[in-house]
Amino acid sequence: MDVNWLDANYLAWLIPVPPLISFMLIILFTGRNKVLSHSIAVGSVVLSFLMAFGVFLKATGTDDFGFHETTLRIFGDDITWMDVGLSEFKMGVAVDPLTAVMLFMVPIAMLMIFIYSVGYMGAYPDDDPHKIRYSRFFAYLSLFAGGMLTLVVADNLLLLFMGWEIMGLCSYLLIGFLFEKKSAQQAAVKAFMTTRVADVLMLVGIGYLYAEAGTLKFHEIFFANNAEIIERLGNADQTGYIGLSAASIIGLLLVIGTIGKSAQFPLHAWLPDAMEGPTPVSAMIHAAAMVSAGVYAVIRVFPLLEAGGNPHHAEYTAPLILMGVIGSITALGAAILGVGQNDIKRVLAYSTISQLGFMVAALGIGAYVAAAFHLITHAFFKALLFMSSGAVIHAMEHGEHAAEHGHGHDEHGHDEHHTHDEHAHGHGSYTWADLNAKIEHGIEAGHLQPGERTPYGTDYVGPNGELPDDAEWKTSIPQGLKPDFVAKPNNIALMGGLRHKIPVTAYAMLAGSASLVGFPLITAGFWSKDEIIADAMTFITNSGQFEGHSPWLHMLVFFSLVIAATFTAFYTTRMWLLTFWGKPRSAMAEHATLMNHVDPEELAKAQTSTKKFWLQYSNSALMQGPLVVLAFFAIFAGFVGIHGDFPVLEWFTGSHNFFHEFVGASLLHEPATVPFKIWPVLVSVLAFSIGAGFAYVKYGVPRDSYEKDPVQNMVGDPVWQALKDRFGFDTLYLATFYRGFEWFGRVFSYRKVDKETIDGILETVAVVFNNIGEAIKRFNHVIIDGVGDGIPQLIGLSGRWFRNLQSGRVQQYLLFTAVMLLAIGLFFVLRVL
Amino acid sequence: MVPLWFYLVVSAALFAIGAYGALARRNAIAIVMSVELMLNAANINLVAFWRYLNPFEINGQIFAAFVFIVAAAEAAVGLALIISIYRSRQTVIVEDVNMLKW
Amino acid sequence: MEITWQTIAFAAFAVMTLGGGLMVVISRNLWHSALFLMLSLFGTSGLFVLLVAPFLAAVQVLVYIGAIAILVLFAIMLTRRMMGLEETQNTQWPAAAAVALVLFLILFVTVSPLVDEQWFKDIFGGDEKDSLGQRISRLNADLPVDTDERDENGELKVKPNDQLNFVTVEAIGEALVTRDGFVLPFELASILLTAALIGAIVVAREDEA
Amino acid sequence: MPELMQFNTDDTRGFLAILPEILMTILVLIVIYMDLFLPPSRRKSVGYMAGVGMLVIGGLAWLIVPADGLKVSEQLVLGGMVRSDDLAKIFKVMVALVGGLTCLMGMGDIRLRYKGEFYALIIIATMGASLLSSAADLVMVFISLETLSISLYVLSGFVRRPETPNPTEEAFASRSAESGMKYFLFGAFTSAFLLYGLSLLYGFSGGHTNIYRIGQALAAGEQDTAPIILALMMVVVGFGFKISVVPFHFWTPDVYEGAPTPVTSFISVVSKAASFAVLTRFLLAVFPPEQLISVPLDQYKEFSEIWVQLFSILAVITMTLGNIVALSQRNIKRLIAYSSIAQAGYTLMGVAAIATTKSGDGAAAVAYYMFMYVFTNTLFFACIILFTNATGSETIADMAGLSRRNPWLAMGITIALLSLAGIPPTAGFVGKFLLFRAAVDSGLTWLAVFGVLNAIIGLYYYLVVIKVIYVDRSPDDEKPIDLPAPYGFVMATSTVAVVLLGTFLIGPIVNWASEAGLDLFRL
Repeated sequence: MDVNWLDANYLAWLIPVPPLISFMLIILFTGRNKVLSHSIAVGSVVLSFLMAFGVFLKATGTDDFGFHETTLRIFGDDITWMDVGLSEFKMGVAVDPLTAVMLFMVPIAMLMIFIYSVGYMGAYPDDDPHKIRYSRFFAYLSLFAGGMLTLVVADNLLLLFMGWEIMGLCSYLLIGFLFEKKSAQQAAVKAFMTTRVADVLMLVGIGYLYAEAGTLKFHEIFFANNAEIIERLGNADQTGYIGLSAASIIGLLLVIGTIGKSAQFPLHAWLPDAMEGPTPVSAMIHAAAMVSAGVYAVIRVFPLLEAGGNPHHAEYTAPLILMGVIGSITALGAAILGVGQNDIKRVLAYSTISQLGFMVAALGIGAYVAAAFHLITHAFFKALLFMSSGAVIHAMEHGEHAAEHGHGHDEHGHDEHHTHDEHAHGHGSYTWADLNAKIEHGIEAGHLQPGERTPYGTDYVGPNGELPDDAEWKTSIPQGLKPDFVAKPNNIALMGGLRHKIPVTAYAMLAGSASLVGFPLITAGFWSKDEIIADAMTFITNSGQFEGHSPWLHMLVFFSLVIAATFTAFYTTRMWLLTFWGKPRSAMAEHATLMNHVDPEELAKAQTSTKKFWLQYSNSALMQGPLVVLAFFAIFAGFVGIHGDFPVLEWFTGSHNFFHEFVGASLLHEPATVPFKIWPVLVSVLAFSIGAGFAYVKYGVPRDSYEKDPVQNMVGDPVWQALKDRFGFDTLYLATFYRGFEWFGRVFSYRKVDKETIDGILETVAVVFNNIGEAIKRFNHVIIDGVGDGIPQLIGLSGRWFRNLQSGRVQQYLLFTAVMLLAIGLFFVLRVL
Repeated sequence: MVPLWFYLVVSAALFAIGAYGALARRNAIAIVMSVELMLNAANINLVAFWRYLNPFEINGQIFAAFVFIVAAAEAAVGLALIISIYRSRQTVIVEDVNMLKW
Repeated sequence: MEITWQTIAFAAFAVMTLGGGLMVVISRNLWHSALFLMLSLFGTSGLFVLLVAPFLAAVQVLVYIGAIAILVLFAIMLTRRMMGLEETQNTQWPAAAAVALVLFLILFVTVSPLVDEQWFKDIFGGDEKDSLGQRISRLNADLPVDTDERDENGELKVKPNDQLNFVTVEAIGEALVTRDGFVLPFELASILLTAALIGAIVVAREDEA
Repeated sequence: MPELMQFNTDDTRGFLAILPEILMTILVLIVIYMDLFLPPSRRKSVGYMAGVGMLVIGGLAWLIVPADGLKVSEQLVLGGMVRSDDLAKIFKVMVALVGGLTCLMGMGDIRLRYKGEFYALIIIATMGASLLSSAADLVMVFISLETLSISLYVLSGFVRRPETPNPTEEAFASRSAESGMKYFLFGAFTSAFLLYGLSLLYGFSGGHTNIYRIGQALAAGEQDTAPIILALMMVVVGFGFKISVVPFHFWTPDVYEGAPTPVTSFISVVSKAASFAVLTRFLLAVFPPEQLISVPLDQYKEFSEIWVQLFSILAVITMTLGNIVALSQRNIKRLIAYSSIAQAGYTLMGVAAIATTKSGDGAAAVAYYMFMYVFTNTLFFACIILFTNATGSETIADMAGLSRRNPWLAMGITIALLSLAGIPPTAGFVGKFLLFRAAVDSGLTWLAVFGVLNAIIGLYYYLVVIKVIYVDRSPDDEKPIDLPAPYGFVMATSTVAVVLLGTFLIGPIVNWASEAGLDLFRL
């Protein structure tokens, strides 16, 4: 067969393949060799990047690419995957404009993350778990990348879902990467279970869609020449149940999948905890890949969500309302919570949740191009921010070590006479034995009391001074994930003045922060956020369009997002200022540096100055290099989406909004461009100025670590505590999980439940059963007052009954068998007689 | 002449007696004997049906003959297993053989 | 119903079968149980004779009584320490009895034509639309050889002197080895017996040591 | 009474239909003689002979093509004893291959390795299963079922007391004997019910033993309904015992725990698969939907409605109970016992869907599900044997850190569990998909909903094991586990099968299964 493998149709197939192969190679063969492992991983992403870039270039070079009248202008192909009797199921890839821009963003961000990971992971001492499982980390990361790229190029919902699930698995593995820490384990389980609950509903939605439409291919469902499918699905009279059209029900289920994956309220609680994973993972999950995947999937199926309604005329369908309301709540709530965090990664976590809320809210009012635009820019600047924070934390850990050993700030060879063992302690290594030794030491020295929190993670000291082992996880859960605990190197209250220690990181992070807060005109974040706000506002002011419908959702979205933007500006500025501005507020910050731990003898042996430099600065360079690249995109990526009629910049845009016109061709119909108005821009600028200005006033002055936070002074201790406790959501969830688990154990497990094996996983089942149980209970209370716990007790009784059944006595089994036979037999015989 | 259903009732009664024995006897050997009774009841059915309904085809009798074979094999294996458990536990009381449970 | 030697013999064998069976399950002495088992099996053998299945009757005596019951006796002797048990029934015997009774009642109701009697329907209710008539005729069926059914040539289908031996041992033997008869299950049965033989030896053999 | 169905008297077809079983008989003889005459040092080759021989027979069975497009009466050979159709073939291939893999697995068990009887009995049991899946006569159904069962009673109680005192081995032998006895008592009791049911069917169909003739007779509506239903119930007890349907499942966990692990594996796959085959065939033949009656009838009597209801209910109870009780198991073999109960529940959805889909999708789903299930469970048990041999433990908690002791082993368990949980790209996903689809297509959507809910519950306990293997630490982390050659082969074969069945082989196997399903609906 004559196949041109460089043809974009075939390249698209191959894009996800190298990382997947890399995963297998590393896991199976090269696990022992760290350098080879990371080379394979980085190499595979480079390969994917090159192919993806080729496809991207070809896509942008094609006229009217992806326009729905010209279906052929889409790359990709498919094969028959499953021939199921009456119908056959096809699997394939397709590149349309939306995929093309994702293929631009995702590989670049991933490549940067991979390179950064080499430096980040390499900076740990040899006996640290990070270093011990070095190769495995790159294997997981590769699999993750493969999953994301599969998701992006998929031409149908099932393949998309497969990529989605691969990522779910990887996020579980990566968040729990430091599984010696119980908090990491619990966070991993929490993330996995929360997203799974949503995934299952999403799968139900996919199944329903397949049953109704007979296909899952995007271009067969959402394309113009097949519009009748969408029309039929959107018509509540023809399809669906309880007054909702099939499209709405499917849409709701799919949106719930996104709510889980993109950490939207109320399934957002896993994301801040997911910060337990290594920082590159946070960048990967929270910026470039997983959470974006949720939004990406919704954009993909957008025609389905709005089927039967029209958000531009304020005819909202159920999924749109769900997205608008959830997105607004999330954007605003998370932004407020971001103010109260002192953990640098948690601030970013909340900001991620909040920004995703922006996108989801934008989708709710039909501004899907704006959402896609924000998705791209956000990926760049949030990856940048996360990776910067990782560099900051590394520098702080290094400073902690240096400070502990009483070293001054010495530019050269500052750790000349330290062995590797001491490094290990200085770096807060997490091996189990290490932690226990530390705690014993702490108790002997009187620093720690049994039952007190250890300084080495979120674990608690057990009653006898040891770390609570797995068998006691149940009792330690309610406190185990206490949300307000901040590990030392992550605490921005202890930082300050770092711009002198790690200038590259500082200014890269400044670029990222500026983009996040939407610094007017010159940052990517400004343009994308502005477009969302403009979309919301324009329709409010232009109410003639609504034909009597109230644009309440637009209003809700507009006001929440503007307030959220103000808060965003405030907490981001606060974070940056606390980290880099002023003077160092602790010894760690004083000694912070990103230089390698290098054996002085080796350094002395180094011949050339290049080699010396590399020995000392390799990690620093590997970590900060990618930051610079991403900083570039964080600033300039926005210029592709400037509104065509923006004053002064018209000469640049030529009255075209490139991004809008390119991506708009992806879906069923091209969305109308919002006419340019100056008011939204002014509102954006105002929000930024108020937030950032206020933060500068409060935090721009030098301050000490023991001083109360200005915000705390302002709002009072109770509110501050509520912010730190994340409004009590986590505690509430934990309490429910915990209680539910107990209930479940009592009812269904007929002997001592094996806590060790069941671990956190049963929690979520328990929640479901707990809720069912509660519902039954309520029902009982209401309907049959006085019966009370009747039904739960009945279930409990049957649980004990089951226990008696499997007694090991074979004649009892026989008896029961015979009784059941007679019962069933009598039932049927009497029915027919 | 004896009508068919007389035989069937005898067979049913024998089957029920066997079932009772299998459910209620403590001794494993007694349970084996009870199961033999149940198989025997089925055999009475087979032969009676054959005789009254389709005596020109041989299959009913053949079926019964095969039941003999199976009963013999079952008894041999079952008693061997009982002797084996007797060796390791010194009991053939079925209730007491309940190490594997839950 | 006319009292003939057949009905008398039937009653005797039925009592032997059922009484023996009952004693098997309630006798306190296991040894007695085994002997009653033989009695019950012998009664069954008698029923087979009444049903004109002499071959099966012989096999019943040879295989069941001659082999299986003897095997049981051997097993009892090998485990003889367990023979003198005071309690022969376990604690669930009332439930077992109830199950057995219900089982019998269900079977009885299903196979006996009494269900079709008007008095039964009056008590338990019954559905008119179900054509129970055929079942009555079948269950009340007398031997089909008493009919004077004729084939197309006007010959009696069953010759009068065929009445008691229309199936001979020869026919059974032939069916067991004919390709379109029962040769396959027959061969399989030989393998089954081999397996049981091997298995019983493997499981019950005394250790060499 | 309609005219009787005729049988095919062609010699060649009859021979081909039972060729795999003939070869198995020869193999049994070879194995027994090898065991007798080989010196102890070379006994190992007995296992290879048995295992590889069975795999070859499985391959041959695959190659024997039943002539397509034949009518039922042309497929019924050897006096109507067996029907040689695609459904029989798919199950024959399945049981022969898995029987071979079980022989190879037995080679790793120190208590079975040098026992020629073990291999002989496994082959005989497989032969019983193989004939059971094609049986078309009550006599054949009963005797092949008993061949399978009786061999398995022996195999469960196979481990004998050691000649020298040794507490571990004695405990092992004691548990094995107990499981053998329980299996026997339960099996004998239920097979008595089965036989009684068969005798009622024989009588109330007017004296037929061929199931297709019985089907004709019953559908002609000349019989009373009640005894037929009673017979159906009793037959269901017999088959339900073999496939561990709740409430006839009680033996399952006890026997699974006590029997030697290769035998447990065999019970959970071969015996179950063949029983599903015969159940499917039996129900459709004896209680056929109207379109399956080959001769015109004056009045047609429908029984299929009853068993569709019965099996729907049983399916729901079975999967729910299996999954819920599995949640709290600590012993890995008991866990998999409950899991196999749950899997039987899923498969029963396909059985319930048989009568209501005319295209044979239900039967196809059952065939495909069993095909993937036997390999998945075999893979799982091979891994468990390795683990047990190395650690002497069967508790889940002791599997901690397995991924660091032998990554291949951990991967095998993971793939098997993912397949059981129905996660793509493993075969289990496709299997569940087909079952749910069959249920939905035949108007049993509520059943499919129960299936999906149960799949969610099931996910948790499967994932627990995976989590223990990969995340938990144990003091033995540094002690690697060896992978002996026969196991490597078993694991590789079944892993490849599980993954291929979920990816590239979906098309061919589903086609094959659909053919098999259609065959059942051909007159």
